[in-house]
Amino acid sequence: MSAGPTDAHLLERAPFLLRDWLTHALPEPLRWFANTLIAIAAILAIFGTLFALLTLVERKVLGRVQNRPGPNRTGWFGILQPVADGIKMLTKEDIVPRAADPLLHFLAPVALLGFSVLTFAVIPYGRDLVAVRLDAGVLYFFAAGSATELSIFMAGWSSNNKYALVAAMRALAQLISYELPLLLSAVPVVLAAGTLSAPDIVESQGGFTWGFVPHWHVFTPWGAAAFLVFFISALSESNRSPFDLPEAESELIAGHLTEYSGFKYALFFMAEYFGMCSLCGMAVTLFLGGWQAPLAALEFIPSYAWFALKLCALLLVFIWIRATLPRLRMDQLTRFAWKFLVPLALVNLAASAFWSLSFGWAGPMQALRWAIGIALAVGPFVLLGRRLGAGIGPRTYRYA
Amino acid sequence: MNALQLCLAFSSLLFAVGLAGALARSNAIIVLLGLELMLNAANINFIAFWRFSPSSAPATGVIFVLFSIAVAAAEAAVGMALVIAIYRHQKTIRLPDATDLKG
Amino acid sequence: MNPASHLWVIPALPLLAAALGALTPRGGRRLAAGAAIAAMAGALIASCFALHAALAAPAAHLTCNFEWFRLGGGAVRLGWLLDPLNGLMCVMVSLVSLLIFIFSLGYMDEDENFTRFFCFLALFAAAMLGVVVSNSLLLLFVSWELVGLSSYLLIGFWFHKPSAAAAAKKAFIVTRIGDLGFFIGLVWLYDSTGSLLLYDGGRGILEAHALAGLAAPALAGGLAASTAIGLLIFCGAAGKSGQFPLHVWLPDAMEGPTPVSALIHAATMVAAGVFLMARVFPLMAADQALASAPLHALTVVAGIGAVTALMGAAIAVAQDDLKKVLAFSTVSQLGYMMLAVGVGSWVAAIFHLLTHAFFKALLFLGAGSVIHATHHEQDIRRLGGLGGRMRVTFATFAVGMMALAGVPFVFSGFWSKESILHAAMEWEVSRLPLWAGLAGVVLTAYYMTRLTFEVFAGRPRSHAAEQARESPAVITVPLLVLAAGAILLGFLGTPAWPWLQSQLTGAAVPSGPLIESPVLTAVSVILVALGLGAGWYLYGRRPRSDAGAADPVAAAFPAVFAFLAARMKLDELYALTVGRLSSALSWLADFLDRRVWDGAIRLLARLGELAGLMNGEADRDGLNAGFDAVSEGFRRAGRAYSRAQSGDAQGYLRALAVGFVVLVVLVLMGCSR
Amino acid sequence: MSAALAIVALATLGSAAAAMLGRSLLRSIFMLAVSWAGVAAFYMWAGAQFVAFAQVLIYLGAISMVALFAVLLTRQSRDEASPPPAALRRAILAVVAAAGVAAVLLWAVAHSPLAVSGSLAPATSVRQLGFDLMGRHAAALLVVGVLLTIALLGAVVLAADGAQERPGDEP
Repeated sequence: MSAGPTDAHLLERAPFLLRDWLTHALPEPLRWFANTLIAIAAILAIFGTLFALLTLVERKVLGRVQNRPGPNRTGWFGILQPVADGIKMLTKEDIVPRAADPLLHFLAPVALLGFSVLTFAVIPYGRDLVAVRLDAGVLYFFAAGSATELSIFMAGWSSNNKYALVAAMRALAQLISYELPLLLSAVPVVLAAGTLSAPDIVESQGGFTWGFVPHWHVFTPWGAAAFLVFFISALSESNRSPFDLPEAESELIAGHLTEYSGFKYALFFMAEYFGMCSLCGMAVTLFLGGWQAPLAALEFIPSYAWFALKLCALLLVFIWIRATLPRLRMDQLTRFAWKFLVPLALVNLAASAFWSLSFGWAGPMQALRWAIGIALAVGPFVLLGRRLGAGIGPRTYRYA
Repeated sequence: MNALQLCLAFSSLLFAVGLAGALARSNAIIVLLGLELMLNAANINFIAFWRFSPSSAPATGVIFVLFSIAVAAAEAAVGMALVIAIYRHQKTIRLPDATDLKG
Repeated sequence: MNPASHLWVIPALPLLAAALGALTPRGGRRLAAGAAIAAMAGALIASCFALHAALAAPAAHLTCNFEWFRLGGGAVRLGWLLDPLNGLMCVMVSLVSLLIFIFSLGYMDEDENFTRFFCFLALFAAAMLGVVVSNSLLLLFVSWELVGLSSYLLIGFWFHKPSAAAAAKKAFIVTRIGDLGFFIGLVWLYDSTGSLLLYDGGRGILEAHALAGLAAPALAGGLAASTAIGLLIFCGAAGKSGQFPLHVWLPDAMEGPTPVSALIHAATMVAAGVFLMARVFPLMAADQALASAPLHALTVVAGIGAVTALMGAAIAVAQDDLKKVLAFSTVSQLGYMMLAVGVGSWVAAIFHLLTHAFFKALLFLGAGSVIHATHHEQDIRRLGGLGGRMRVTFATFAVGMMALAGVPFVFSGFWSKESILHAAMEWEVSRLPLWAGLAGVVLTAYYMTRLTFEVFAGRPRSHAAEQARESPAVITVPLLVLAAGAILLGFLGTPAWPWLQSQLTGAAVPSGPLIESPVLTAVSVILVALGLGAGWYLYGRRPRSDAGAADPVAAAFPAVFAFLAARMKLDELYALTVGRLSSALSWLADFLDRRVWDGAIRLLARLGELAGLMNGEADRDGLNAGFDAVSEGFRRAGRAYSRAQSGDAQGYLRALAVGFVVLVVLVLMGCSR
Repeated sequence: MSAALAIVALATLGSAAAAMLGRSLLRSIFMLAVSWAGVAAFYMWAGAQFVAFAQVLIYLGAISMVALFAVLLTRQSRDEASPPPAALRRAILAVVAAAGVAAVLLWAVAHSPLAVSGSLAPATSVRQLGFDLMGRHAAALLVVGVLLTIALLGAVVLAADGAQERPGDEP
């Protein structure tokens, strides 16, 4: 972790100043250790709070969408609801089924939470505000993320419950299927930025065209398409509606969570929200310019505030989608991944390669570049989309 | 023993564990995974030699490991597919029972 | 800036369209056709720019060469070439292709493989344009083979018809025979000059340095290497352009859809051979200076051309299929072009090629219009009376027919044909090509008149012909454009204003009188009139009344007519000679195998049997016991060994591990000793 | 330094041994996942970050998943029956063979004069790795890509249900 920017103004430097004030008394070798501990603690504290708030916001938003008030009895506007939930979860009995594999049954939520937290390490929350500067940070992120699949399966299998097992298999199929487009849609960004390091990717999105269009990747044709693919895959990777098949409560009770109660259940819940936050954070980093301000005039607002703003906006979209879209069927889910997202991401890779190759085009060629870029992004979408819809059709229910 | 030799000893032991598993277990899946362990042991050797090589040579060791991992992935995919195919034909994946090709 | 460096765009556009078409699902009709037509329009525009650039410096050969790959010490180089010949060909090919593409929109409308068709068409056009613009015989050969491939695909487009599949195979194989010669020529050429670039700043094969080396009498009998190479290359050209021994595929290729026939027989594939001859003309003519040579390459070309011209025209007289008549007419006209190249006037050949492209495309598309309107009725005996029903088609077809027949002064065919005949007259080696050409003129006028009267005059002789209606605009507009071209194009190359000639040769050709040799012109005009008159007398005066009525010529000379109708029995001749030869050879091999070798072997076997009989007696009691014991031992050892092949994969692995340990220990012991 | 290595090595070897000895198939796979993670930790220790992440991504993310699927599709999810005597014999043979191999390898490692360079890991940035992969090793990369494609297709063909080819097979 670096010393932080020195030329920036006070607010921008605030986290670093705070940290240095806390650790300046320690000797040099211990200071590094303490700094790391502080970073971990800060991340856990901030995202823990965010998790608590999110549960409330989600329920409030869902409530408003469904024309009801949502939680409003504990504290003002239900602000104390997360605390109440926490107390309830902690005091409930922790039940382990007799036929379950006790070790794995215990390890599953712990491992899941552990891997989810690991992914926070490489996301740049602000200018120089990143826990670990890794040369291959993006790869690390996906590696840690892919390990969570194992924990979900562990949970499903160790419960020794048929619903849990079916859910685990579904989860496996779903996570593997959507891992691919998730990775493939990140590759164009890596291609464009020429680096796997998350802070460098954010740096590469700095600057403005004509003074007001930021150089975020989402503002290129391939970037917009890749962002779409990434976002959809992220929805699926974090088991969010409309891809929440593994825990489809109406079909599988609660999927791999069926046999969990009390604090372990809360851990699962927490891991899910952490995964959502880290995926949104990565989406912000890769496509939405990370901590970069959208306008040059607004750069006086500290970078971490911008990051937080973008992150919250994406999280709200997650909640909004959950309130809006119905759940997919299993075959639709896999078909959507393999026949739509993966080819789209592959074509998009070519589109971004074209974009990189045509970097030097100027004048009228610039217009041609945009036209070809947009055609490469939209054309496959339209063509594949048509194929996707074919053969599904409206279902008819004979006995409904 | 210096650090390189420690690494090599580690990889040898891992190789032996993988070999023992591949030889002792009757379940085809475990046998395949034992093979994967052996491959991992080989990869450890590459990395160890790369890490402690006297010359500041280019990253050939790393690249070789990357290729090796790719090949291992291919091997696992085909191996598991074979296991499933065997299961479909014989309703078992015990290797001692899959001896149709004996002399 | 070198305009040749952008020349790749011209073939690349249709190629892109073909790729797009290949990726389009079957339902994407509009996308595939739109892409193909847009690409052709783009190629046409690019060609016009290219032609403009080429005409700015007619004598210069603008090239853009690049290295393809290095192989050992040498590099294989390819390139693009731009000169007026290329430019004109590009414009012609892309214009005619564009019109044919548009025509196909209407013609193929009901076909379920519409998308595939446009994909193939675009590939074909791309390959042909590649032939035209390449500056390397290798690149040209590659494109040439692509032309062959796509023509195979297109002729066999309706492959569910056995005849179409067979025709496609025939076209492919026959042209391949020619291409084999072409390829050998290329290899020979590369071996002797070390390059396949046509123009390369003094080092190309068509430039003085290389030609001087090739023209030396190097071979047995005082032949020059260039003669042999030229003749080998001519093999390829003859295959593609349907010259005499290899023309048999061309009429059969009519099995393809009519736009394909137009594309293959008018603008592209058959023109490729003539174009190739004009392209490598300096090489073909290199041996002319060698007076002592017993044979000049061009003499052979002229001879083949003359034979083809006459033969094609004669066969066309007796064909009853609308498209077959046009096909043989194409064979004949290609003969004229080759004749022109052979007598040394490649400019006249290209002039005729251009005009022919337009009026033959016009005729084919007109035929296509008729066929489309009558639901695929191609037999001219069952047509008739269409003149009143399909006025636009009839008018444009008539323009094409008169251009082909060489009706004087107004139509382009007249001027190009005159320039060929004139060149033939001035050839000093022989007069035979001229006589053949003149005979062809009268036959051409005659069979075209016959065809027109049979199709358009009289009463409808079938239900389909009665129901015929004029085709939609998407079909008639290309016809009108082509008809305009068929008339106007001739004026580019009249002797009084030899614009085309001077541009092609790169040197100003002085303009002469409008009629260069009045006697020849008069004779040919009279011959045309004779042909037209004969046609009118036999078919126009009293049009055929019903489909079954005998042809007047067939009634008068049944044997001759039947002989011609059967295409001079050439296919049968091939079957009799080539086919018979190979069956005779196989019969011979069979005979040798069965009687001679078999007999000998049987004799030996008998001897062996006898010896065995005697041996057996001795063995059974004496030797056997020992052998039995030994073989029992073997069997037991084998059984023991096969037990090791337990099928147990882990056992193998275990053996491997133990073997490894033992091996290492052995090696270590060896080392320590 | 060596202490970290020892911890990683012990964890890896321990979980690998547990996986190979364990009675429950799925537990074995989970233990193997731990072992693979240990190998990844070793890579981290040796300074090969990129390989470590690739190891986690491929082994933990993909190969263990494939193995789990294979287990579930072959309905082996519950414990194996107790081993028959033949298996015991095989196990003893296997351990003997593996011990022999290990002994030979360890002997070789211990007796080889292996020079060790400086204590710093060679600095290899991901960027440099990328240039190497796309430059000097581009052909190998292509071959590996083809291999993976073919292996994938082969796996799909092998694992695809052949039931429709033999309609009368199922009872």
